[in-house]
Order: sequence, then C-alpha cells, then structure tokens
Amino acid sequence: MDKRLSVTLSGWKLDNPVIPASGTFGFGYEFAQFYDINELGSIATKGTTKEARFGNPTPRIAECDRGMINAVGLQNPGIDEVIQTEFKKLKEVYHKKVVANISGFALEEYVECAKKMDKEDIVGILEINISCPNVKHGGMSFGTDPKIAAEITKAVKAVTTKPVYIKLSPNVTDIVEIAKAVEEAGADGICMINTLLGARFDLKTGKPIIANIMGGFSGPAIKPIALRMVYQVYKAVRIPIIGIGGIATAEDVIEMMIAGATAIQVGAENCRNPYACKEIIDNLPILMDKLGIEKLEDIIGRAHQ
Amino acid sequence: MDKRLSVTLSGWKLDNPVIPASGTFGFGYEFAQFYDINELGSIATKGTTKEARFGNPTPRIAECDRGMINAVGLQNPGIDEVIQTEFKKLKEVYHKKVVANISGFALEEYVECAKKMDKEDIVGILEINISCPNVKHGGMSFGTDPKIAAEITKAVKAVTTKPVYIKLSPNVTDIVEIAKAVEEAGADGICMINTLLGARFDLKTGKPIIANIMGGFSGPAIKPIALRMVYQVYKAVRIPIIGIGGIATAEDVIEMMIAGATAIQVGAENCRNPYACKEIIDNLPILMDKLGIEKLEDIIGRAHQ
Amino acid sequence: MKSIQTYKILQNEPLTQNVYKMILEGDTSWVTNPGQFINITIDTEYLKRPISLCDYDDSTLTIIYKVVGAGTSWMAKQEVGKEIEVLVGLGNGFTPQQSKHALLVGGGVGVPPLYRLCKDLIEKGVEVEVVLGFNTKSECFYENEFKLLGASVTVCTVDGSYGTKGFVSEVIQGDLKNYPYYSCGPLPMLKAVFDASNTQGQLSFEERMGCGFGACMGCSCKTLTGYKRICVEGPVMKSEEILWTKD
Amino acid sequence: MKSIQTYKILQNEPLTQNVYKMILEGDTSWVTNPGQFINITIDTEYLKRPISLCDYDDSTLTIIYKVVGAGTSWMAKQEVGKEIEVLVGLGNGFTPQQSKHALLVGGGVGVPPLYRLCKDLIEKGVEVEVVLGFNTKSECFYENEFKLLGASVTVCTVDGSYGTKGFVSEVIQGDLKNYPYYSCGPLPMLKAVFDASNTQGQLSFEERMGCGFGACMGCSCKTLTGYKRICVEGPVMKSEEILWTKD
Ligand SMILES: Cc1cc2nc3c(=O)[nH]c(=O)nc-3n(C[C@H](O)[C@H](O)[C@H](O)COP(=O)(O)OP(=O)(O)OC[C@H]3O[C@@H](n4cnc5c(N)ncnc54)[C@H](O)[C@@H]3O)c2cc1C
Ligand SMILES: Cc1cc2nc3c(=O)[nH]c(=O)nc-3n(C[C@H](O)[C@H](O)[C@H](O)COP(=O)(O)OP(=O)(O)OC[C@H]3O[C@@H](n4cnc5c(N)ncnc54)[C@H](O)[C@@H]3O)c2cc1C
Ligand SMILES: Cc1cc2nc3c(=O)[nH]c(=O)nc-3n(C[C@H](O)[C@H](O)[C@H](O)COP(=O)(O)O)c2cc1C
Ligand SMILES: Cc1cc2nc3c(=O)[nH]c(=O)nc-3n(C[C@H](O)[C@H](O)[C@H](O)COP(=O)(O)O)c2cc1C
Ligand code: FES
Ligand code: FES
Repeated sequence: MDKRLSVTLSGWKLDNPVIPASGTFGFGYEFAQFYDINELGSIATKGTTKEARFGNPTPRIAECDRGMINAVGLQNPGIDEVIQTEFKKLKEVYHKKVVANISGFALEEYVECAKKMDKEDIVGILEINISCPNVKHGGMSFGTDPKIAAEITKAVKAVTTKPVYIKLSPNVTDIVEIAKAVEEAGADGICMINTLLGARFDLKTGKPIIANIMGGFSGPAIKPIALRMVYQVYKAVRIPIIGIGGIATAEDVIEMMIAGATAIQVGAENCRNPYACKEIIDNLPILMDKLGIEKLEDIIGRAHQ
Repeated sequence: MDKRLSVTLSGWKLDNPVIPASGTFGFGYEFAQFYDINELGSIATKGTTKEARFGNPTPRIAECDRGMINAVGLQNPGIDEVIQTEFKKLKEVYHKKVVANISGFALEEYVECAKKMDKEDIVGILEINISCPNVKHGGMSFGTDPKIAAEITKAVKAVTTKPVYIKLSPNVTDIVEIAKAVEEAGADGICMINTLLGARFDLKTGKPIIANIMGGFSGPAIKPIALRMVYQVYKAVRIPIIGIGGIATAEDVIEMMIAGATAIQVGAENCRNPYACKEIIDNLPILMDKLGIEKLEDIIGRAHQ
Repeated sequence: MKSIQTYKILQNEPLTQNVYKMILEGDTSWVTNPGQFINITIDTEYLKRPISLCDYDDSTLTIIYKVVGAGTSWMAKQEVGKEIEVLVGLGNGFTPQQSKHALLVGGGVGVPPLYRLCKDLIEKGVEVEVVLGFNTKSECFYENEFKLLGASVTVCTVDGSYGTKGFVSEVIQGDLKNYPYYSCGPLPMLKAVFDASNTQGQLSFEERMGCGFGACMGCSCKTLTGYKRICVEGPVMKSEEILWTKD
Repeated sequence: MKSIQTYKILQNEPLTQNVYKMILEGDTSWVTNPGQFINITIDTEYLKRPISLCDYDDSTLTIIYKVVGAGTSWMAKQEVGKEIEVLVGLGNGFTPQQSKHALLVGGGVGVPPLYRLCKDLIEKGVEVEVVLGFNTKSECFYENEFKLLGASVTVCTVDGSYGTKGFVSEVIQGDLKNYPYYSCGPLPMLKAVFDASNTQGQLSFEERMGCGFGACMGCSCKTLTGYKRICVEGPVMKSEEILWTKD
C-alpha cells in the first residue's frame, strides 16, 4: 500500500480513491475470485431498496461506442436480505467499510433504508441515489428537482449519523443548483454522475434494443460530461465530491481529481474488465511519478487554482 | 442519384437525408476540393450572427474518446458578409438550397438575421440555433427555457416565409417540453441535438485544455443520448426532426431515422474525415439492400410502430 | 475459476458461409462442464462477446460462432497465430445425466455446445439421439461430427432443402418424448422442445450481457426457484425451474 | 490540392530518446512549399495529428515528430511497411525569399520544417545562418544535416550541456538581427526571435486543430490583416501581420 494514494472522505481515510461504482460490482464478493478486493479504496454496493426487486425485463444491456446502456432497474433482494446475506458474504472476503447505495420510490423508503443501514458497522458512507433513470415513479425525478432532493437529504440526515452523500443525476439543466440544494440541506458529500439517459435501436427489427426502450448510458464516452459537471459543482460547494463517469484508467482518475473530485468511482469499466480497479490502483503511483505528483490529495481541484 | 434515398422536409425534397451540420463544414466550399458537394442532401451553414465575431480564445478544441470538444464561439463574418461573400462563393460550386443556421444574443438579433436570410433564394430552411453552449449571454440559455424558445420561434416566424427549424440543446432536464413549446409557437421542424457541455483537463499543467474551460462535446460518443432525445421528441410532436449527434456511418443514419428523424446532420465526423458525408451517402443504398429497406422514408420513426 | 487468460488462435476457418470454427490454445483447467462459455475481448468494441465451448482438451478450446455483427466480424478476421484475451470459467454448463437414452436438440449456433455434451454422454454409455435444426442446407454443419461420436443424428431444415423438412420439435415423436433432453438454440425452439417433451431436460439460454460474470445483473431471469443470472446460475436451466406452462 | 492519401512507412527510427524520423512513400505532387503540414490518421484516436514536412522528393515525405501523447506514441509503434492514411496538402508553408543572407531559428520539434526551407534557400544562393535550440544535449538532432546542406549552424542548449548555453534569441546578435528570418518553435521562442530581430520574418505557429483544412474554425487567430486560420492561412505568418508589440 502506497501512502501517497490515500484520500479522506468526511474523516474516513481511504487507502486510495478508487471505489467500484454501485451496480457494477454486485455486493463485491463476486470480484474476490479475480483479486484481493481489500486493495480497493472502498466498494459502493448495489442499489438497495426497501423491498426485493427483480428490476426491468430483459434485454437490459445495449452496447455503445465506448460505453453501454443498462436498464437493470435496481434488481436487489431488499434491504433486510442485503444486510443479512450480502453484507455477510462480503465481510468474509473484505475487511473495510463500504459506500452503501440506497434507492427509494418515496421519501419514507429512503428513510427506512437509511435507518437500517445506520446500524451496520460495515457502512462508511450512505450513498443516496436520487438519480436512477431506470425506474418509474421516483429515482431520477427526485434528482431533477432541487426541492425534493433537499427534502430527501434532510430526512435521511435526520435518521443517521453516517456521512450522507447524495448521488446526482446528469440529466438536468443545472446540476449546480441541485448540488447547492443538497449541500444546504446537510449533505456531507456528493457523488456524481449517475448515467445519462440513452437509447439504441436494432437496425434489422427497428425496435429498441433495451426492453424498457431507454436506459442509463455510461462508460468512457461520457467522461467529458462528468468532468465538466464535477468542475462546475466543485466551484459551487464546499463538501467533497466523489467523481464518477467514464473512469477506466489511472489517467482518468487524475483528470477527475484535477476537476475537483476527492475520490472516484469506476462503473461500466468493471463490466468489461473485472480487473479494472486493480489495474488503476497499480498504475496510479507509476503515473504520479511521471507527472511529478507527490500525494494524490495535492491535486484535488487543481484546475481551480 | 438513387431515388430511394430521397426525403422531404417541409415540402422541400432532398436527394438524400445527409446534411453536414452547422459549424463543421464552414460555408461548404472548402469541401468542394474533396468531392462534388452537390451530392449532399443539403448543407447547414456556419452559425451566423448579426455582427462579425471572432469567437473564443484558443485553444478551442480538445480531443475526447470518440469525440471532441469545441469552443469556437460562433466565429463568423456577420450576416451581411455571409450573404454577400460566403453564399456567393458557395453558389459557384453548389447548386442546391442550404439550411441557414443563425444565432443571436437577443431576440432582435434573431429577427434581424431571419429577415435578411428570408430574401435569399439559396436558403431552404432557417435553422435557429438557440443552443450554442459556447457563448455567454444567450445561445444555450435561450434553449433551456421553453418560454424564451417559444418567443424566439414566434418572432422569427413572423418575419419569414421560409420553414423555420429550431435547433435544440441537449443540456436540459426535459427536451420534450421545449420541443412542444416551439412546435406550439409555430416551428416547422426541429433540429436536435446541439453539443453537450463538456470539459477536459491537462494532466501535466492541471489546467483546462479549452481556453474557455468548457465547450460543446460531440461525435460518436454522444449518439445514444441523441437517439434517446430524438425518440422522445418524435413521440411528442408532429413536425419533422433533423437528427444530429454522433452520426458517422450509414448505419448511424438508419438508426437515427428509426428513432424518428426525417433527415440527419453530420457534425464532428466532418472534421476528422472530410469525406464522411460522401462515404455515408455512397454506403446507404448498399446497407439498405442488406437490411431490406426499399425507401429510406419508410423507416422514419419505425421504432414507434 | 474465472480469470482473464490469453489464448493463441490455432485455427479459424469457415464451416459455412457465416459460421466459423476457432481453436484456441491455452489454459483449459477451468472447464468443469460442457455448455460453459467464454467471453472474448474484441479490440474494436466495448463489451466482450459470449461464446459457448464446443469442445476442449488439455490445451485447446474449440468454439463455433456465427458472424452476425461487429464483434463476430472482427473475430472472423483474426489470423492464426494471433493472441486474444478471453474471460474464462463462465456459466454452469450442462450436467450430463446417467440414463439409458438422451435427446440432444440444437438449432443453428445452439448446436456447438451439444457436441462435447454428446461426447461425454456417450462415454457414460448413454445412447444419444441428436436432432439438429437449420434454416437451409447451406447453413448445416457438424452432422458428421456427431455421427462420428456414435450418436444417431437427424437433421431438419426449415425449407426442406436437406434432411427432414420443418422444425426440430416436429421430429420429437414417440420414444424421443420420454428421453431426458438437452437443448440449445433460439428461444422459440427451446419452448417447442419443452412443449414436445414429456420428461425433464436442461435448456441453455442466451441474453445480452454486461459483464458475463455476475456483477451487473444485466442478464437476469425469473425462475420458479427465484431470480437467476444467465451468466452465473445459467446459461443452462433445468426444465423444472423454468416459468413456462406447456402449450 | 488537399486530399486523403495512403502512404507506406519506409523508415521510422528514433533520432533521440523521444524524437522519431519517419519516411513515407506515396504522392508528393501536392507539396508547394516547405513548412506545409500533413494530418495523420491515428487508428486509436478520434482526431488526426498535424505534423510538418521536414523534407520531400518525388515519391517520399520525411517527417520528424516528438512522442508526447497517445497519437505520437501510436506513430512510434508503427512498423516499416505498414500503410497509413494521411490528409495532405495542408497549410501555406514558408515562402523562401531571395536575399543575400537568411536566418533560420528552430526550437525542438520546430527544427524539422526549417530543413527543407534551408535546402531551398541555399539552392537560391542565399547564405543561411541556422540557430537550433534544444533543452539539453541528449535532445539535439539534425545539426549535422543542416551543415551538410552548407548552412552555418549554431546549437544552443538551455542547460549548456552542448553548444552555446541559453536560448536561441541570445545568439541573435550583430548582423543576424538584420537578416530576414524564418522561425518555428514554441510560442515564447517565436516571440523572443520576433523581439530580437530588427527586420522582417516568417513565423510558423501551432494550434490545437479540429479539422486541419479550414472547416471548423478551431485554429483561428487574430492578425493585423484580419482573422486567420492557422491551418489554411497559416501555419506561417509574416512578422508584419502579427499582433505583437516588441518587448
Ligand atoms: C451464453 C451465451 C453463449 C453463446 N454462444 C454462442 C456460440 O457458441 N456461437 C455463436 O455464434 N453465438 C453464441 N452466442 C451469441 C453471441 O454472443 C452473439 O452472436 C454475439 O455476441 C454477437 O456479437 P456481434 O458483435 O457480432 O453482434 P452485435 O449485434 O454487433 O453485438 C452488439 C451487442 O449485442 C450483443 N449480442 C448480440 N446478439 C446477441 C445474442 N444472440 N446473445 C447475446 N448477446 C448478443 C453482443 O454481445 C454485443 O454486446 C452466445 C450467447 C450467449 C449469451
Ligand atoms: C501545423 C502543426 C505542425 C506541427 N508539426 C510538428 C512536427 O513537425 N513535429 C512534431 O513533433 N510535432 C508537430 N506538431 C505538434 C503535434 O501536432 C503534436 O505534438 C501532436 O498532435 C500530439 O499528439 P499526441 O496524441 O501525441 O498528444 P496528445 O496530447 O495525446 O494529443 C491530444 C490532442 O491534442 C492535440 N495536440 C497536443 N499537442 C499539440 C500541439 N503542440 N499542437 C497542436 N495540437 C496538439 C493533438 O493533436 C490531439 O488532438 C505540429 C502541430 C501543428 C499544429
Ligand atoms: C450495470 C449498471 C448498473 C448500475 N446500477 C446502479 C445502482 O444500482 N445504483 C446507482 O446509484 N447507480 C447505478 N449505476 C450507475 C453507476 O454507479 C455510475 O454512476 C455510472 O455508471 C457512471 O459511471 P461509469 O461511466 O463509470 O459507468 C449502474 C451502472 C451500470 C453500468
Ligand atoms: C467545431 C464545431 C462547430 C460548431 N458550430 C456550430 C454552430 O456554429 N452552430 C450550431 O448550431 N451548431 C454548431 N455545432 C454543433 C453541430 O452542428 C452539431 O449540432 C453537434 O456537433 C452534434 O453533432 P455531431 O455529434 O455529429 O458533432 C458545432 C459543432 C462543432 C464540432
Ligand atoms: S451479464 Fe452481468 S450479471 Fe450476467
Ligand atoms: S483546424 Fe479546423 S479550421 Fe483550422
């Protein structure tokens, strides 16, 4: 472990800023067969809801140029099962804290999930997903309205002592406005961005490839949009940002931190390459030497200096 | 010329649906050295403003994964010079009508430009850019507010008999709302999408690559977002859509038309490959044969059937 | 064990106009069952491409794939000697059952995974009836290979240009309806086989995949025994757990 | 004439640790002036990469490039015999003037375009003074090549490890200040040359480009004679038209 890689999120010191993104890493233990997942900074666990959900019909996946669309729709076994079964399995192979991602279809659901997560030692940060484009009634629409976003933030903050990070949707006119609203409402940090709404069509049948028609588009293709948004939000808020969107290499991590991220998450790239996070962590010190970066923390928000 | 490729925009019959997008094809004549530009469906000319503009400081270009960011900022010699010099040069090598793209910083400017364009025979469609992310005070902000978008549409419609197509910004929460507003205000068609706001940073210096910090991101990377938006807007309006965003191949044209476009524009791809539009037009009949498409017009909006 | 491995292409030749056979040299110690699959890195595309094992030995994997899009076109262009990156150890595969008879039904590129299964069953002393379905004569492959294993083979073509005219399900008559079956092919074929048989079987499914190793939930399906991921708990499902009612 | 052409790599060898010389075989009939440039298609990157001509004859182009990022790294890896796609016929280039003396000042990879210019000037009977600037000894290249053309050459290194210690502008003293000059290199060097000289010259500029052939307005600059595109009206500008005031 290289001390130069360490970053701090709301008092929690991570060995490195590399966190697999929610939904692309299951509950983590699937990856233990590829490498020691304790090398990761942390793990953002699959979006969890109050009740078990199957999610959307298949096909749920469409390939794109340097990216993919997913319309999984928050498949998960429900919060009780997540805590009892999934976290337990994860703890057998992983000894750090997680970023626990929760979703809901009503304010009360977020609150109930937050209450339950609050009791779990394994939870280092509560990541509140108000930006899932793949579920009707809720999800993304919470993330496009600053007032509702702030309400959810307040309600969750009221029932937990864990740091609360709000995960923002990029499918908005003004992401800064929403970031400011959740900061004001007490958010401890911001995770951004979730997927962009996208679609693909089958040339032969003329039908949408995704059963749900649209889904969340992510991967290296969306990186310039994520970088722009992180840059804008860093300028406007004082709470830390976990930068997400198109990260696939150590270079991408540095660029995202320069834009303003304190840590980063890797999403789609885990799907195409199960070793993605490990490779990034291994390459970071080499790249830092090349660029003359002493400590990663030094470059957070450097573009703003 | 293959009759199977022909499409109709507001009564104007194009030989094919392939139109180079505004800003990526100059005033057209630069491309005459590469091939006979009369093979094109039409040409969307460089964004024109009332007064001459130098645009933004350089660097104005940043490369991205499968795309590029530009922050040209509407460099153009002003409408009078465009009509007198640029259109004249274009007419020497090109004998069809153009899609004349105009921009403004205030409602009056759009009106004045529209009045002048209205008198030009070469103008087949007036493309009103309310979505340029590269200029302060105006441009994109017009395109994010349905009320202002409708006002500009009405004002322009009042001074011209040419078909008026409004070019929409993708940097919004709800593009359907804006599309409906401009349709209601009398727009004859919609061009979508303009560029997505993006940024890149230099790893060595930590500075933004674009002098203006942010710019418009486009190219194949953004295609899934453009497809989704065209699909959504086709569902909601009855006026024709010119589909724009990431088109680089004949396959992309078919996919965009399936989503709901009557014609398409090719942007960034012209920069990386001056023959892009010609290659697409040449490949279309071959691909149509392979897919069993008799006439291109048959597939417009096929995903909605 | 799942892992990313490098394989060298030993052979890459067309069996029909669009269907290729590729032999890959490298680690095969991870294989546990016929019907497992691998996920091939395509240099020009974002996601990997899942392809079933057709056969394997101590140092080679054989796959058979149909060229349908960008990824498989790229595969068809790769030359012998080239090294490719593959995610291996994927899927449950078929469980060859001890029984007197067995019925194997494959359609199109659903045929290949049945080949090794057939070999294993015959080795166990099972008498194997193989039914292979194709659209037309020019698309047929591997009839002879199955015969050489000692199986009894019926080929059907939809247009009747070779073998029996019609769908594979029409051949499942008499005794065949009572043989434990193993099937792989397009969804309507699987359903027809399920409907035609009076007994239990194993069916191999396809789905668009994000990861292929269980992380993304892209390939989920509902079964009588809960939600399953085609890439981990599948691609092979038992007929008893499938949410189908007989037509 | 601008067009896309295919060229075959005849040579691709390092001159220093990071600077490579590449010889390309193909059409050269489009060349009109030294200092023009080509735009090279990089298989792995979206945009083409602009590189100046160092030299040319009836069937070959020579370029010299420094490996700085993804595109030039890709170029360095291409093997002799490989064919690459290039957009050619770009830029105005230098206009070699008849004069008794000429001063050529190049810095780093600004040196290559001066080579053919030097050749052309000497052919015209001009006495050429060449000043080449590099950071350090190990980065120096082409001193001897210029000497072989018959030019008088001074090399400067910033760290003094070879030749004269310091910046090229420090060498521009005495008579040299009155020679018509031609310069290519980093912006601060161009400005220093502009400041040091008492007469007129031609300066070659760089800018990030979208298209490289005049369509996108990505590379514009303001001059005393209006807005210019570095890729069409440039990369070479006359000192008279530049919006600089002498320091
Ligand atoms: C478990 C499994 C085993 C398979 N075994 C074989 C085999 O042995 N031989 C064979 O020829 N084919 C097999 N397939 C189908 C094969 O994966 C697809 O034909 C292939 O991915 C198409 O890729 P492409 O780039 O050529 O097509 P494109 O249409 O360009 O692919 C675009 C995207 O869609 C996906 N896709 C397209 N068709 C399918 C499909 N039928 N199933 C799953 N994903 C698809 C691709 O993987 C890619 O992500 C199998 C599929 C699965 C899921
Ligand atoms: C007219 C002209 C002539 C040139 N001639 C030469 C030459 O003869 N030899 C040589 O070594 N270099 C030359 N350059 C610079 C060369 O174009 C860049 O070094 C090269 O594009 C870097 O590409 P990359 O992918 O390795 O770097 P990256 O940094 O990965 O490139 C990313 C993007 O930035 C652009 N870019 C990066 N640096 C520059 C730069 N200095 N100028 C313009 N665009 C840049 C790239 O083209 C690409 O679009 C010239 C530039 C111009 C504009
Ligand atoms: C297959 C898949 C499933 C996802 N599921 C979730 C989820 O359950 N909760 C969530 O907040 N984000 C989810 N996301 C979004 C990612 O966490 C991430 O924000 C997004 O993919 C952008 O990062 P990327 O470009 O690296 O993929 C999912 C993304 C993918 C690709
Ligand atoms: C270099 C450049 C300049 C552009 N200038 C204009 C412009 O002047 N007016 C306008 O409406 N759109 C302009 N655009 C946007 C394009 O017309 C098009 O809407 C966008 O690039 C998306 O298409 P693409 O993905 O094919 O590039 C410009 C785009 C580029 C890349
Ligand atoms: S494809 Fe990702 S879980 Fe099956
Ligand atoms: S680079 Fe496009 S105009 Fe010069």
